[in-house]
Amino acid sequence: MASSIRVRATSSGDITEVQALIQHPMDTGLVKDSKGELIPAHFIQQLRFECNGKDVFVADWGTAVSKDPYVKFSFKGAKKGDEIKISWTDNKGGSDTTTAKIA
Amino acid sequence: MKARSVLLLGSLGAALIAFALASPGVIAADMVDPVADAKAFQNFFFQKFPNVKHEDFVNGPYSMNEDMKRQWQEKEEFPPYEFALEAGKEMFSTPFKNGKTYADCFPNGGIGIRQNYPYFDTGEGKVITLELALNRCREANGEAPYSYVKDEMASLTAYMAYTSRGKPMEIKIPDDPRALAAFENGKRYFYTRRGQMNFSCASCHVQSPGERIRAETLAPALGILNAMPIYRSEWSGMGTTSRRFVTCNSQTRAVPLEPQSDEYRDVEYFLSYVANGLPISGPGARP
Amino acid sequence: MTTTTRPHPTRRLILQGAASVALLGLGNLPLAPARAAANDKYPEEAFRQKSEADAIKSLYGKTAEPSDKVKLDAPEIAENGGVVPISVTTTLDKVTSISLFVAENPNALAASYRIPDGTIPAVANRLKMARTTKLTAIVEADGKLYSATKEVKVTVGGCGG
Amino acid sequence: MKRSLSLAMLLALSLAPSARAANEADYKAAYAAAEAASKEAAGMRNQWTVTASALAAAKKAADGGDFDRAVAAAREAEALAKASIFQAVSEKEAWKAMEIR
Repeated sequence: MASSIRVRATSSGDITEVQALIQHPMDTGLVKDSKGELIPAHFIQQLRFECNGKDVFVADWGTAVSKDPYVKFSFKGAKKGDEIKISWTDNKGGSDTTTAKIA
Repeated sequence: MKARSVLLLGSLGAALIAFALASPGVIAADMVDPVADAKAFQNFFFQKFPNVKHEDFVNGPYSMNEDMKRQWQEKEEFPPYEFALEAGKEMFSTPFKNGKTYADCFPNGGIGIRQNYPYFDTGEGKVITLELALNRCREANGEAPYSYVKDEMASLTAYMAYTSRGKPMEIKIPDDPRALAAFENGKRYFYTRRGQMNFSCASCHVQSPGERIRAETLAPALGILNAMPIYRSEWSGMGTTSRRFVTCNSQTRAVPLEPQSDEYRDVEYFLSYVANGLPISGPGARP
Repeated sequence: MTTTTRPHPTRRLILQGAASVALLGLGNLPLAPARAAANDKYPEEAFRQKSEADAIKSLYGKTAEPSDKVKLDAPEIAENGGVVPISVTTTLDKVTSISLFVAENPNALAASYRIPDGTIPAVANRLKMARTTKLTAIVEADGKLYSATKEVKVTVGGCGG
Repeated sequence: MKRSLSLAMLLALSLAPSARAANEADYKAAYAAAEAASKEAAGMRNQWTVTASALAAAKKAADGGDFDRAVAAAREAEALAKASIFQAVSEKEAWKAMEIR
């Protein structure tokens, strides 16, 4: 089953650039659906990137992050072929994780 | 004389706004000449926006506004239609119950052919769009057709458009009076005013591209379908050409026609033909 | 994997919803008590604050001073309030955290990123904005807070009727 | 070629409502006329969304027994339908003036 996380990790020299796009509704809890009822809040709260056994980036997100959220960052100390583990948890206890090789 | 302020006023619901639009045109000759029409159509936009590169017109509102173009390019690094594209690729290769796949229905296995759609089927004597061909392929293989305005159709056309990215639009009009009639019917639909707002497609996309109608920057009509299907932030989802036509109609308070009805297929034929030579840029992301 | 389609809230409803609603209905609250300073715990308390000042105090417990070493890149006019591309970079060193605050949103704190050492102090993301607003980026470097601010105009997309 | 589209609609919309309170018979007549015009507009594939909503409002008001409002809404629906017919007829030729040549 395709994971909800799409990752692109490319390294040039010592710097690895990581881009992630995650399929998630990121509902704010302030929106009414077509029948007029409030759609309950459902958003990713924490997104964690680990590489070579240590956190390289941790995101704490609120309801203001866009639907299908995107994030880009870079870090040092990894090389081509290393693996990055990405995992997220949302306010309903949902979660997903995936790994990606640095190209 | 551009009726810019009237356009901005345009949505108070009263049909009492009369436009006196002087328009560049003489009374149409009765002979249909698509080649001349396409030339005139392209020149109109090339002269109206001399500093827009010709192939940039396919980027819709982003060819008209630098700040928006920068936001769009940033999003294109990891575009929101990524999921639809991958879903489309997967669906395209998943065999039907009878073992066949979409590749068996299309020339070249369906890869890199989007720029030739819509085409005029001389056998049937009508315009066949990519969306119609996809549903026909499904029905021919015992599968239920998809809705023309929902995600599945958008994912399929997104993948097929992606395989044609960069290829120039290449629409042919066979020497068949019915094809010329379809082209003319599409042109008529494009310029006809409808809905209580009394707008035609041209009112927005020919008279005032680059300007805003309320909050949206209007795309130029030239190459407006080259990026289809599009992920629209406003819909927070994918939109096929059919969905765009239907929503445009209701925004002018005209009751939309059935998706893939004659007028819609013909206007897609007209708009694609006059954009011949401009690159396919689908799937696209739009505000 | 076909995408499931559920009743589609139009984006305009989101903007109107965000703008007009007073009562805030945040999701269920995890039980763990939220501690003030930014640490590995999800700063629940900070995300619940309405105003920017309260959110900053709850997240960092101190105030920030503007600095030109924090570069905040955001559009002048957002193409769509639901998807606004924003990026922050800084030349400061020993950066431990970068956070973004959207003043006019129901909750000011939008996102907060923890930057372990070895990670470049920069981030790009896409945020939602309810209406034209002040956007503030705060960088925590060597225990002190530095900020940059920009105004982003947001129009309600879509043509009525 | 200047069209007096708006003028025709202006006149059509300002029909004077009848003096005494409307009753069901008035409503039925007004609704029938509106529905006929609306069907004609649909037949020309140029129906307006507001015509349909005015017709629905008329029916709703009539169901609620408020025939004054029902007749007014039916008349408005008829006027809108007629305006959309006028638009379709005039546009048969008018579109050529906007064509890029």
